[in-house]
Amino acid sequence: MKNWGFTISTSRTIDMDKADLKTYNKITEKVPSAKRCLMCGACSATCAAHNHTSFNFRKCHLSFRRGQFENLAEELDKCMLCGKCKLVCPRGVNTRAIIFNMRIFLNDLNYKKISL
Amino acid sequence: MENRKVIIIGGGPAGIEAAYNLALNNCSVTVLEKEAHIGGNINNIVKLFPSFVSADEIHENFSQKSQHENIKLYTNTDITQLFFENDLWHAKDASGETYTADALLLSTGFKTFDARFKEELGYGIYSGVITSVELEAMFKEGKITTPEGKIPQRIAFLNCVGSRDEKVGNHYCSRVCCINAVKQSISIKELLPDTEVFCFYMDIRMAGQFYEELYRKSQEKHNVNYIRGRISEAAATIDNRVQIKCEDTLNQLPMKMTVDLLVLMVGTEASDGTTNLGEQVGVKGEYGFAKSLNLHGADNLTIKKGLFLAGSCKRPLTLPETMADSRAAAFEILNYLNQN
Amino acid sequence: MKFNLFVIPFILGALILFAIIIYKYIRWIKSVDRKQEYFIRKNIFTFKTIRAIGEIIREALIHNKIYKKNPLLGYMHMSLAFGWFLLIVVGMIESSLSSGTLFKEPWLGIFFNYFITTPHGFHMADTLSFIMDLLLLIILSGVMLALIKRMRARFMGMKKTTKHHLYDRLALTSLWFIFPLRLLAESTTSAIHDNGSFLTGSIGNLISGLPVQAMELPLWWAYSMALFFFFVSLPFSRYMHIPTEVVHIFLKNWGVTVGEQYSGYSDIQINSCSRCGICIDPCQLNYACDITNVQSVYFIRDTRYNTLKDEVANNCLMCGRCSESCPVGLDLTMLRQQLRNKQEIPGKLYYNFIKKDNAIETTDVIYFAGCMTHLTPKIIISMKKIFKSAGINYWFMDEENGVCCGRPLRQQGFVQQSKDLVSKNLRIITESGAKLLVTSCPICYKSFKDEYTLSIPVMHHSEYIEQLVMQKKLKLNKTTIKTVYHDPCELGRGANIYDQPRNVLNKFTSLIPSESEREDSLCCGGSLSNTLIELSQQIKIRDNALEELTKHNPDVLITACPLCKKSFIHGNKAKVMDLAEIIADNIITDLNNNTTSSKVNKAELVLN
Amino acid sequence: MGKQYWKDYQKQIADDDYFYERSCIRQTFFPGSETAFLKMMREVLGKNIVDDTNLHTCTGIGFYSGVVQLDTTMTIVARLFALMTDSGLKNFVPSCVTSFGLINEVVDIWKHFPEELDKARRFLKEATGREFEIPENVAHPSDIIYKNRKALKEKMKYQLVNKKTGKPLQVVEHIGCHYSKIFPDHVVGSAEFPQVLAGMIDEWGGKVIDYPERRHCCGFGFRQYLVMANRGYSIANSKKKFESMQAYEPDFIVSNCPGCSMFMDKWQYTIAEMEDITYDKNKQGIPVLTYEEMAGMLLGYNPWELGFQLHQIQVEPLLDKIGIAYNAEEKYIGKSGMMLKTPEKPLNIIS
Repeated sequence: MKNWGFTISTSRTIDMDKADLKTYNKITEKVPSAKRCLMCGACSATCAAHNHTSFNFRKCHLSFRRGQFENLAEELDKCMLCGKCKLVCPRGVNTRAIIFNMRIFLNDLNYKKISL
Repeated sequence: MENRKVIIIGGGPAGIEAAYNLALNNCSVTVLEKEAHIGGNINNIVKLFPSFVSADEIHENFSQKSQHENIKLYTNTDITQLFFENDLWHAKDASGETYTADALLLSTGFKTFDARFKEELGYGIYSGVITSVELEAMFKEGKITTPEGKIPQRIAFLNCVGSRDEKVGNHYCSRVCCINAVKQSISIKELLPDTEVFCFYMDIRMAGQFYEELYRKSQEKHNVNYIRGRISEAAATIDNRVQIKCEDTLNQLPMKMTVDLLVLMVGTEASDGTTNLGEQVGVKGEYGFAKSLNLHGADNLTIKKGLFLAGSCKRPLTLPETMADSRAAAFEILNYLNQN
Repeated sequence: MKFNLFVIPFILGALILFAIIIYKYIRWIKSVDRKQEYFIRKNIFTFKTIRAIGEIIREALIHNKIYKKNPLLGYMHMSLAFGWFLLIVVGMIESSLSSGTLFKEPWLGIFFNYFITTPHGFHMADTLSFIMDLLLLIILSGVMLALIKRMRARFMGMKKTTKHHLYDRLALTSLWFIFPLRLLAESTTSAIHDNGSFLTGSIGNLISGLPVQAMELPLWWAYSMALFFFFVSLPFSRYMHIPTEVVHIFLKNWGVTVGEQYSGYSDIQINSCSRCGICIDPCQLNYACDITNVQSVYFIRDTRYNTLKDEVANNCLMCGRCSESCPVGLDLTMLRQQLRNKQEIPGKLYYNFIKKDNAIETTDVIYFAGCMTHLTPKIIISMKKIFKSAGINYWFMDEENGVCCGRPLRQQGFVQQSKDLVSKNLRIITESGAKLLVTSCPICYKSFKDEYTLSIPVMHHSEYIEQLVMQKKLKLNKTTIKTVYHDPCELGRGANIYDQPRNVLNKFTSLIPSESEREDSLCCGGSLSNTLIELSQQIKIRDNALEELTKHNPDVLITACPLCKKSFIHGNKAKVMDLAEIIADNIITDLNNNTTSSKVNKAELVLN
Repeated sequence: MGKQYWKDYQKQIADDDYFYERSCIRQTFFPGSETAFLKMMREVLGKNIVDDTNLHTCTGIGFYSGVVQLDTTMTIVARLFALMTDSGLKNFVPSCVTSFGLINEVVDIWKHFPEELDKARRFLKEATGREFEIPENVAHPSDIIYKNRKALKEKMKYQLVNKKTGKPLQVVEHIGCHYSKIFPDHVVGSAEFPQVLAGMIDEWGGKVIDYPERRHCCGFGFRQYLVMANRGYSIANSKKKFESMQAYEPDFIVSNCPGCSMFMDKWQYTIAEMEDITYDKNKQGIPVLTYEEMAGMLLGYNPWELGFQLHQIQVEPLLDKIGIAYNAEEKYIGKSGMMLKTPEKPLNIIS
């Protein structure tokens, strides 16, 4: 194959016909309250990690919901799990649970198997 | 006028409107108001949305109606006990005085949410954080000032304080705060054209005639900024202004802003009278509001014979809705009295 | 040689049992971590060992702790454990006396009455056989109670009792059979040879009419078989706790503790659990939210049989009420934390984004509010006031861009990530050169104490305030406010801080007791360690706690944790204040004397 | 009423006596098209159209890529008009849609800023001593063919119909942005319903495909494709169109813009090379025609005269569908009679 000096840029459109919307259901099974999120941004505003970095939980959650998993795992690693977000959420969403369940489904993390 | 006696608890818009309509249909009406004056929450308001009619006009109109010869008005009368005995309703007040009638109308209305339950917003901690009620009081004074008495350069409104919030147990939407914020922001701009006004919201709910138009006006004419994001933290700055934190969700970026006044649009809750009396007579419903027999068709009736409901003791309502509802209540009561 | 074929099952069972136990012990002891090994070496030949033996008698045999908690239950355990133990010992003595030598058949004591049919053959024979019967009777009474407990837990003063595993049922049934069978076997023998005492003897007389000759051997066989089944199923059943608990007590006394990572000691702890189920009742998830499969006893059972699910491991408030009540003294919270351990990318630094260059002030005292405290600004303001009026110069470390202490991560098993954060904070603290670290958040406090290697003392503000008050650096208004104090889990059970806040409150308010305080204080439901329960369930837990705390309707409910405060304030049952707040409101500053106290009353007016 | 309304979307197109301005790139990429156009204008429709040999670029490409400034551009356009004036004509017919757009733009500028017109006159006078009139009518060749589609149909040997099945061919039409979007009201059917190509296709028996991305740009933004760094973006646009039209299984694409035709033709090959994707069932790509080629083909002109052999996507399958006879041997015989070089991948663009 030739070197063209350029490649076809990929579309930034969220194609809901092609996007993987199934995986998110796994989250809502584990964390039903995730469905209640109305994206008000209170969580990301109060976020302790947010003071230091661009990490934005609401955005991550929404991307996951829309099946946009690209470098989401790295983003989620920035969370310190301090739980401020959970306290300010007006819809009582279990934000921390969402975070590390997202990680689990992104295969970024799993439980250690301990031989007994 | 035999056995056409009606007791109305609460001399707010709902109570007076119903009383007047009953009086016109020669009932002898007893209005029991726990405050010194009638008018209820109207008394804390200067202008009404969306028309900007002066609340005093409305109030004046109410006090005229309350003058009707068939209406007996008792102020400073706090009803503590209600009971139904040999086909009569009895209302006992704090001093032990008892009033009886054939029918009883509960129009005990609403109270506003106590913003101190949302400590992170700093109400009661930072002097720059006030509620929409306090702002309205400033309008009454005719001047908006910071705690230091200066003219505020920047004012932020925050919607949904105590409404749509599971943490404080109020899942419902108070319906009037959005439009009220629009009204208040316009009033501010009329008083202080140079002051910047920002309105933070989760959803803007303009479901009422001329509401959307007013919203547009606030944007076009008065250049009020609307930002979609819930403020989650407030803190005082060195010069005693208020620094707020939110996410500009539509921009997907964090937002920080220092304002002179942070106005919390406190939601509506069932008034203590509503909750207590409602519980006594077994019509207490969700969130302490009074529960009508059937939202569709029998919204002024209750499970109790001769007990009727009117106005915002049932749910958050606007003034026009309240008055229409209490006229309907009056009609229901007349039907009831005629049957007996 | 006194021998009969029916002895074989017993011997076989006993041999298998010992083989397995020895094998397991070796494996576990081998895999203890370095720290634990160090303690074993250090303390094995010290007085601690003797103390351990004492405790073994007290707990493993007499079951003192259970007895204190619930006498009937205590007696049941005692009668079985201690009774059986004595039965064996006395049996040994009896058999050696009769055979006049110590080197006799090892099974003689167990089947004594069958082989030694000469009743009054030796010195003290009658007394001994009397004791034997008495012990048997005691044990049988214990078995009775056990049966009743199975059928009706409430009778034993337990709301819920453990649901058991297959092995347990096998062992349990065989255990139930052992002693009745022994009774019958001995009775039949005595019916033939009249070698029984008051119990076996009299039953012997009763049944002498039956074909005892034919019954005797089968019964002894059955008895021996029961023993066999019990021995063989024991290592796989919960009865493994009988031998393991002994080891556990030794290690405990030698100062071995559960570490960050799963180790042999964790295995020993898990096997020392008798699954008595005492930890079920204190669990709020159980009685406030009706979640009945996550309690420590089940968590440990699942772990042991390798069927642990994340749902079980994660569904825990880590309030420590279970550990508090555990008669064996297992570190249940820590074990859970170990089992929550997540895989991590080795050597990966997760929080590089945290800038190194945030300004570090050098002071004597560092104040670290903690993430949560930033959502309860009143606490921060109050602390500032307290520092000011006590004339302390301090640095507010996490006023801007604070870094989480790392404990919330650790509780979820993100150990490596947590360590990353710890190192970040540690650097700042050490560089500041402070002599004391004060924090407002019990979670941070526990973290700083247990998970950091701080060279300087760390104090929770309740401790610190007490110190200031005692040193007269803070003068307080006497008030008539009726207060009740709620012990936050991490501060109370977590760090044993019960008296300091109470001392302070007693100084200037009238502190009233609450239903369940100190060790058995309740969780507010705001716990960070449970990531499964939903808000609705948290609220149930909160209300459960609030109910107890407000029973004697106090004016103010005092707590010392931002999370508790947040939970309770939304409960809207009573006025809620942090210790720091009520102090700040009542400090006597020479300038304005009464304004402060009047402020409180005003606040009260608005709220109540 | 509907008809009344449709009037607003009509356009004044001169009837006869045209001055033809050739296009720079079309002469290289689709050399047959312009010849074919002149041929059918003169022979089939018997119109008078002047094809001046002194023509030069309109600089549209330079102007729209922001490298040639306005004054220069206006002067150059002025010279083109001067040539028209010299030949005594008033109807200007630019073969390239960018020229079409530019001419309209310049004329419009002059309408609003007479001083600019004077300036242009002065510059031209000073530079060349020439004078000019502003054309009365500016029409694109596609407009003219559209106008005469019925007359042409009468002379046509073939129709846009699949010979085997008898079904109308599925045709994708694509309008150049510079044709329809700079001055929508100078366009047949305005920008909303550009009828110019659709009209021909319907008239000539084909069926226009109305696919979701029909109005999407082909990606031939000068600033995009001229800079290699932006080319990925440029091609992504064409790809978007192809993906959208694929489901309709188009038999061919027709465009009235040199850039679009060239792009849609060449990019198909590029995409195939890069991602191994083609957009028709037989993995041979979708043929791309200019409107003149389409008309010429149906009139029965020799495919090789029309220059089909120079297309990236081979046109034979289409010819077979319609049933147009052609001599495969003559495909690569040039005008001179010499054999041209045969391309690497004549038929199947997938290696």
